Amino acid sequence: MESILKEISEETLLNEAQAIRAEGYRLIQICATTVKEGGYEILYSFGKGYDEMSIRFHTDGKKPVQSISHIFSPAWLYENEIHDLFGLDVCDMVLDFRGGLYRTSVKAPFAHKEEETK
Amino acid sequence: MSGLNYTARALKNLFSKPATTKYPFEPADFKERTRGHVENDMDKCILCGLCQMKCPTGAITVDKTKQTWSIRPFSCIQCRSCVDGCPKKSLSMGRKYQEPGDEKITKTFDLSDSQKEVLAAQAKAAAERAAAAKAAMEAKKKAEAEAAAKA
Amino acid sequence: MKMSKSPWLLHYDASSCNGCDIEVLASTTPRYDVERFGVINTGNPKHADILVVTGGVNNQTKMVVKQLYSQMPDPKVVIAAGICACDGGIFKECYNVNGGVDTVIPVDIYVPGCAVRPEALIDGVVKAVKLLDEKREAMKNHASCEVHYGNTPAKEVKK
Amino acid sequence: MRMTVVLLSILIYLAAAPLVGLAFEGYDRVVSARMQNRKGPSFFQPLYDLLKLFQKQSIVVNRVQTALVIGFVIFTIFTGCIFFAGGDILLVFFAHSLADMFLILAAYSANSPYSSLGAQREFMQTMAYEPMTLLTAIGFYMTCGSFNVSDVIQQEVPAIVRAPGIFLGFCFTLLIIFRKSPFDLATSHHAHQEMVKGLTQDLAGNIYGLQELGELYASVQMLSVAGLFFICKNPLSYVVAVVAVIVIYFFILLADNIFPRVKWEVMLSSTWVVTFVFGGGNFLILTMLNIAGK
Amino acid sequence: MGNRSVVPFGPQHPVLPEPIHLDLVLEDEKVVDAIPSIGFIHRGLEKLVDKKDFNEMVYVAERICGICSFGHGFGYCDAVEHIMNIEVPKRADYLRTIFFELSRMHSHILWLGLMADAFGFESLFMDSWRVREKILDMFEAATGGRVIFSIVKIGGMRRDVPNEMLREFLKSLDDIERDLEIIIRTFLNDRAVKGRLCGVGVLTPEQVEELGCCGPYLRGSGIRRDTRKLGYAAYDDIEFDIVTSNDCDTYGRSYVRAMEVLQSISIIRQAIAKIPDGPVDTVVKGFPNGEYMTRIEQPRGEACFYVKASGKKFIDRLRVRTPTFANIPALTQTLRGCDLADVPILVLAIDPCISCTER
Amino acid sequence: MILLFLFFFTLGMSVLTALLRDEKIRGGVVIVGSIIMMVLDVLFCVWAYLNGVGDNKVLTFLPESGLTEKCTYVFMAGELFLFSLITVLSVKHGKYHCILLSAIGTIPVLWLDITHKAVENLPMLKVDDLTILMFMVVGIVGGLISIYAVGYLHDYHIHHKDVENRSQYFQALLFLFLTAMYGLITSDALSWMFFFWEITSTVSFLLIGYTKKSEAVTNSFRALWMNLLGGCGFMVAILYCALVMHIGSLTELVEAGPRKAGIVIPVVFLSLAAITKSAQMPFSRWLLGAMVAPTPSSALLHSATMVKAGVYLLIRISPLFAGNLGGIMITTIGGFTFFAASLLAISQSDGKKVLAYSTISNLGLITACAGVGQPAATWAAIMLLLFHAVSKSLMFLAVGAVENATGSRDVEDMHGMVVKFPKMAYVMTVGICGMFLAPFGMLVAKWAALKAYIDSNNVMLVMFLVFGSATTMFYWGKWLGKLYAVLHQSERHRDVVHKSEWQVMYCLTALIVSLCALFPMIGTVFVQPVLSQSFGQTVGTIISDNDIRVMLMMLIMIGLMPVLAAFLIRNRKEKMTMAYMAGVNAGDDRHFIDSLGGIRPSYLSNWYMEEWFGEKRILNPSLYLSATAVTVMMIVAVGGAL
Ligand code: SF4
Ligand code: SF4
Ligand code: SF4
Ligand code: SF4
Ligand code: SF4
Ligand code: SF4
Ligand code: SF4
Ligand code: SF4
Repeated sequence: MESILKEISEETLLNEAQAIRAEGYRLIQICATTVKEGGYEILYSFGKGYDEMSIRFHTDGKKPVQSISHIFSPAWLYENEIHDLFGLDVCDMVLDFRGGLYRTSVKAPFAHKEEETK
Repeated sequence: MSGLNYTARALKNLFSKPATTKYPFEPADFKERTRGHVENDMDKCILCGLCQMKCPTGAITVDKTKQTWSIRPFSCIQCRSCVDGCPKKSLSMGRKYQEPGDEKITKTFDLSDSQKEVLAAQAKAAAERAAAAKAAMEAKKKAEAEAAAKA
Repeated sequence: MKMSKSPWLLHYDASSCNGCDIEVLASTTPRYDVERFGVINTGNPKHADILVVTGGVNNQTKMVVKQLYSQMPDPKVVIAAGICACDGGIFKECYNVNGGVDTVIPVDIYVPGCAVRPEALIDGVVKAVKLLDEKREAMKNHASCEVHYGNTPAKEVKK
Repeated sequence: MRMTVVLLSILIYLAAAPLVGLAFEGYDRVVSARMQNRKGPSFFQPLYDLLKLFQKQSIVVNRVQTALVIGFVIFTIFTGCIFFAGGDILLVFFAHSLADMFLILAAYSANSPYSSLGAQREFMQTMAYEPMTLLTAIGFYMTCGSFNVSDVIQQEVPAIVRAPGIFLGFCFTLLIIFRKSPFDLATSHHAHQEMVKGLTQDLAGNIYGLQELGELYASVQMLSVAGLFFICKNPLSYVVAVVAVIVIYFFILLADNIFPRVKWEVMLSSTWVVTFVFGGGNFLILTMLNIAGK
Repeated sequence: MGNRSVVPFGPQHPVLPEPIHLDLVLEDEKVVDAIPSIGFIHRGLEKLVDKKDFNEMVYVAERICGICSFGHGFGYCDAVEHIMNIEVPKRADYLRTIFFELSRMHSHILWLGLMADAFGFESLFMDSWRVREKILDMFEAATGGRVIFSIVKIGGMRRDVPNEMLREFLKSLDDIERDLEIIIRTFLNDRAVKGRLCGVGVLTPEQVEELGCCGPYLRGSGIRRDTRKLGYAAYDDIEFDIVTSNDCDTYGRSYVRAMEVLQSISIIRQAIAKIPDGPVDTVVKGFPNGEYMTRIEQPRGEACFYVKASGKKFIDRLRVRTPTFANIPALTQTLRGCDLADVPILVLAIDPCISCTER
Repeated sequence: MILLFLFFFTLGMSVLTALLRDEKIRGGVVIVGSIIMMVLDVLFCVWAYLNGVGDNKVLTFLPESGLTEKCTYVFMAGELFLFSLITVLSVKHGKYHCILLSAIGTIPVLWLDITHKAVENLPMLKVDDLTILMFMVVGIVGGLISIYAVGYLHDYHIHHKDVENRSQYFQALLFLFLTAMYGLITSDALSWMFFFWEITSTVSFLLIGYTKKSEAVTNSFRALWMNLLGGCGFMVAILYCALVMHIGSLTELVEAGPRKAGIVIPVVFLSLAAITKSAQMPFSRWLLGAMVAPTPSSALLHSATMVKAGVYLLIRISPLFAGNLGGIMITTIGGFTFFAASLLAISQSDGKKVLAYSTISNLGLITACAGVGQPAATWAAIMLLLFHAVSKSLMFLAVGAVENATGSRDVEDMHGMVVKFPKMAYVMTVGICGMFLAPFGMLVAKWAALKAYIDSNNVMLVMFLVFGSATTMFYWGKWLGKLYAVLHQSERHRDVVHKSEWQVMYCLTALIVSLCALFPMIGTVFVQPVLSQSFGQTVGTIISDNDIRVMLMMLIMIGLMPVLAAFLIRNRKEKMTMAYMAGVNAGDDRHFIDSLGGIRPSYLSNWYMEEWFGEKRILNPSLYLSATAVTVMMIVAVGGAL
């Protein structure tokens, strides 16, 4: 098994995803992480056989993230989750729950809170 | 491929003894390692509070001033973290689970008298040690001051 | 004839980790067979006498639990099964967890355990069944059917 | 004289049917549990259940429902009365479907997803078993020349001798009528299925108790029809009939425990095929015999 | 819109031990559209990393789910161990493997029972669960808990399992194997049962890959992939074949699960035969710093544990991607066009574990 | 005398309505006229009965030959007129095959008359118990429907602005039709009957085409050619009777008995005529197409009376079916149609289509009964005819009223009618129950049919009946269920149904219930004598007194149910809860919280099982099957006889 991690920029996400898809990878997971210094990292993991390949980019959370659900169909679930938990907008999802996936008591619990930005 | 695969089993079951335990008419059988509830041997506890810190659900409260150790069994998830972490091995895991009830009780235990004495003695010793240390420190300070003055 | 001879049960998972759910289910299977006490796992609130809730209630199931409770005919008893259902358990500090079931509906019997043991559940049912009879008596004496028990604040028991 | 006998049997039916029904259900519960290798409830559990239901608060979705359930119970009991008064078997089945209609309408009236689905499935089940029940009545007619129960019990040889196919077909439909696996599509005692409780979903408390009571009467009636196959002039045949019914019920329970639930398509087609082959075949043979006999 | 019905399926529903909700659009009894809704069990436990230190998080991780609780505990520990470069003693690795496989057995048997229940075969359900109790007994004997074990920790195992007890296990396994025979035979050979399973929820190998499925769902469609082959714990030292089925339907998935139970028995036997003596625990010093993603094969398929830490007592991020989560898109796919009567079967076919899906 | 007066009064009404342009006046005239007609009708029946029809006697009218001759000329003129009318219309729409069929049907009969080859000196008219019953049906149902049509058409044209308002034409056709129907049921001479037969076909054709829309025109021509084809069959039968057997009237034909050589030929051809008129498979499609016509015509022509002409003819000649191929053909076709059409009805959600299929299905049952050729079966056939006419016309009228009130006649849209439109729901309940449930009429008749089938050792028919009645129950039941869904907080429909329409529906409802109570009487007083006569043997009671008593008890119980229920419910302490929706009701019984967290209405539709019972799957195969069966059997029968 090999695993690769590649840092990319927000703009090239769709292109990268296309390329990865073309190589025959499947989506393993999408994960957002709150970065202490501000903004969020989004990590996409893909797999092919036992191999793993990840791409990651950093976003400030101001503009919406591109959805890759047109390229990898199960992505809508992860992206909705990111939207509901991190408060990041994701545009063009194939199935958009509009915040209804997790009806949490705290809106976007993982997002940076105004008062605790250090 | 065939039908009626299960017939023989169903009929056999019908005429054999059911697999059902007799509980509650006979006591349940617990394994030796069964994690039921947390017990504290108040003869050993030193109220160090380590268990309170280690408990992931905050089920244990150690009150040093009142000298009590209490547990809320309806919050305890039997993780055994406190038992493993107790420096005095005063905690142990009872095999029987906490009885269900219509209220969420808190069980509070006073320190045993012997242990109170031990603690008091320890406290006294500690106090003495502290006093001694203080005295030593003051002596030292004094000495230093004197030395400084000398210099 | 007493109500207690035939407690039908509705199980609802109000955000448990599954541990308690499978134990609730296990108690209906051959080893523990709560049907010995007349328990039927109905799956329908309208036929149920006992509501067994596992898991601390989260934001989304809050309303469901309330609704199921309101759809049960009196007399009824609520059992909170598992530590999560009792007080939120290890998850009580989670942002989406309300705490125990008693934060939403009145709970009559708390059955602790993480996960709750089938034996404990049987004990809980036995207790619940007594309550059913009491509530039935109360129902007879009250014009209104709304009789609630439980939900008493935690009391100190000194040993 | 005849009148008193009729009245007496109706009275006995009214009083005893629930008890007999409960006994069968108790038998059901105990045997099923044992087949599943568990201890199971006591034999009297169904009685406890029923009494409990009557002690519960009645909660309803609407008032129409209550009225319809009451209708169901009344007509079910009435159906049984026709049977035990020695009436026309065909009429018994007609009245039975009238009674069933009340129950189905009660489910429809709740206007909730699961009771409506249950109601439709119940219709489907009725559609599946009705041809066979009608053929059963016809079978009695063919074997003893009368639709009347009072005549059937007076014949020389029991109907089973000449109508075994029809008997088997009828037993097959009993699986549906008793809502047993593989045909527990509309509702069943244990609600582990996509329909939740289906037909009885929105009946609660003592209204549900009423419905259960009606079902008890209905099941006794159906079992009696099964027993009727064994009855003839000889008083001993009544004992045979009772034993036969217990055995039939045992096989129903066995089927309940060794089959998964099928889908409605399978139910409908298999029941119709059975009806056609067993019921129709037997009927054809009886007809030929009749023609030959003339 | 024709003669369509719109029906809410769940969250409270007898076929669903756990709440999930589906909006079902029916035409007669055909499902023409289904939208799943999760979130009824969402607790937000990934956020607990702010409140529980990295050691305590093991207890939380175990309670991501009560069915494959061991796997979750292990997955989290494995990720942290990798970050901290901890070498786990060999005996601990073997014990972990044994627990893993016991978990898989109990989970699959539990599933067989639930599935039997979903298609209305109550006695098969009861029988499966009766057999499963024997595995729970083994758990209780070894760890003191029937479903939540609290035995794995960062750096190894909290308690050793003595060799005598392991030998007892072997005996129980023989019993279980015998009892399972009839259950598996009924499941895989009974006509009526096959009638409910065959041809239901068909997904081609291309589709399952496309939808990102994992576990028996994947192998039931003929794809040979099992994360155990990555060789974590002691799987490197153990011989086993990947069970696959080319049926591509619910029958195939059932086949895979049934065969995996038997396979697990063989794995446990091998592990018990090979297990070395020695300690089961190493001392852990310091705090984790770095990130790692562990992938393990849970009963339901591949689970990923992503841990990111920055050298403090509290880690920064724990992210769990569970197999059910990955299979939900496939569920939605199979539900379209199925019969209402098949909905429970299809929902169970992914062996939904909502509690870990939503965490 | 009353008869003639009735006859000409109805004809006059037709002319009068055709002339009256003002809608109000015409409405009044129609209502008054219909009432008069009904009164006359009843008077006539009473008169006929008192004049001895009851005691196995038959009133025959043998007009002096001069009058007959004159009538014959009138009829010839009429036939020519019909022929030319059809020709003109067919040319206009380019449907030339109709001209051909019409010509084939008309010319030989004209030729017979002109060449005086026809059998003469016949009793042209005949009145017996069956005629009286038919008079009751035609007169009362017809009168009621004419009254209903007044209000209906008014609303119809409000809702259908695109349809040219020709209601006077419509009303006139209705009366013309009634006239023809009176003629048809009193005629004994085959040629006279044929004339009226052709009039009914033509009127039906005109009414189907009423809206002048393209679909209506297509359907009307389909109805026309099928009926004309039947007419041709009728013609062949007349020719054969006249030329070969020297028989000119039905009575003679029946008296000839089933064993007379060659009798199979007219029987088979008359049956062909009957099954086209009664829309039996393979000729059932025209009746479905006929549903485009305004509801009163569906109710009157296409369920209650005209389609009954076919089965009426079959009932008349039923003694001739005993033990020959004609009988087998008719029972097979009838039984098969009963079963297949009721399966097809399951897949329909358009109320009128359900009714149409149900009509076809029930006509099939009647056909099958008549075809058995046994008195008991024919008894059942007559009873079925009676009950069906009343119940079905009520259903049609109710559906029509619903359509006018709510804008839809789809069964799905009748969801919750019991709350939204209670009066209508109750009326429909009686109508639906009348169609399939014990102790209402249809079921009683079915029961008798079943017994008759068994006694005649007809295994196939019994199987058709048991399966068919199960499916019948399914589609009626689910309709009934729809009505009874209780929708809380729903708006009531505004009751825009005219008072006159309500009165008509109430009358019919009352009629259904009273028929159920009275049917034993009707059976013994009217039906048994006529059967005894035509079969030449005494016919005993069909359903035993005991059973009748039980049924009456049930009827009374059903009647008392609402009262009883109201009494029992009144004092109950009940708690209202929401219906179960898996725990996610959104505050009421009709909405739930959906996957996206929004509120979504839960909607419940009935089962239609298109895949199993849809027209796509069943219709064509059954048509082919039955067409083959009819052709083969006709060939065999005719060939065998020749
Ligand atoms: S129980 Fe143990 S850990 Fe807890 S306070 Fe006492 S000594 Fe300390
Ligand atoms: S020595 Fe250990 S037990 Fe004692 S006070 Fe210190 S930490 Fe606590
Ligand atoms: S066992 Fe765990 S939960 Fe219970 S008191 Fe100890 S540390 Fe707390
Ligand atoms: S509250 Fe927490 S511990 Fe309890 S069930 Fe829910 S998730 Fe599990
Ligand atoms: S009490 Fe424990 S086992 Fe039960 S649900 Fe909560 S965490 Fe799971
Ligand atoms: S796979 Fe699912 S059930 Fe298993 S451990 Fe992971 S989350 Fe829990
Ligand atoms: S998949 Fe998740 S919820 Fe299911 S058993 Fe495993 S951990 Fe539990
Ligand atoms: S809301 Fe009340 S009044 Fe309205 S329909 Fe429902 S029960 Fe009747």
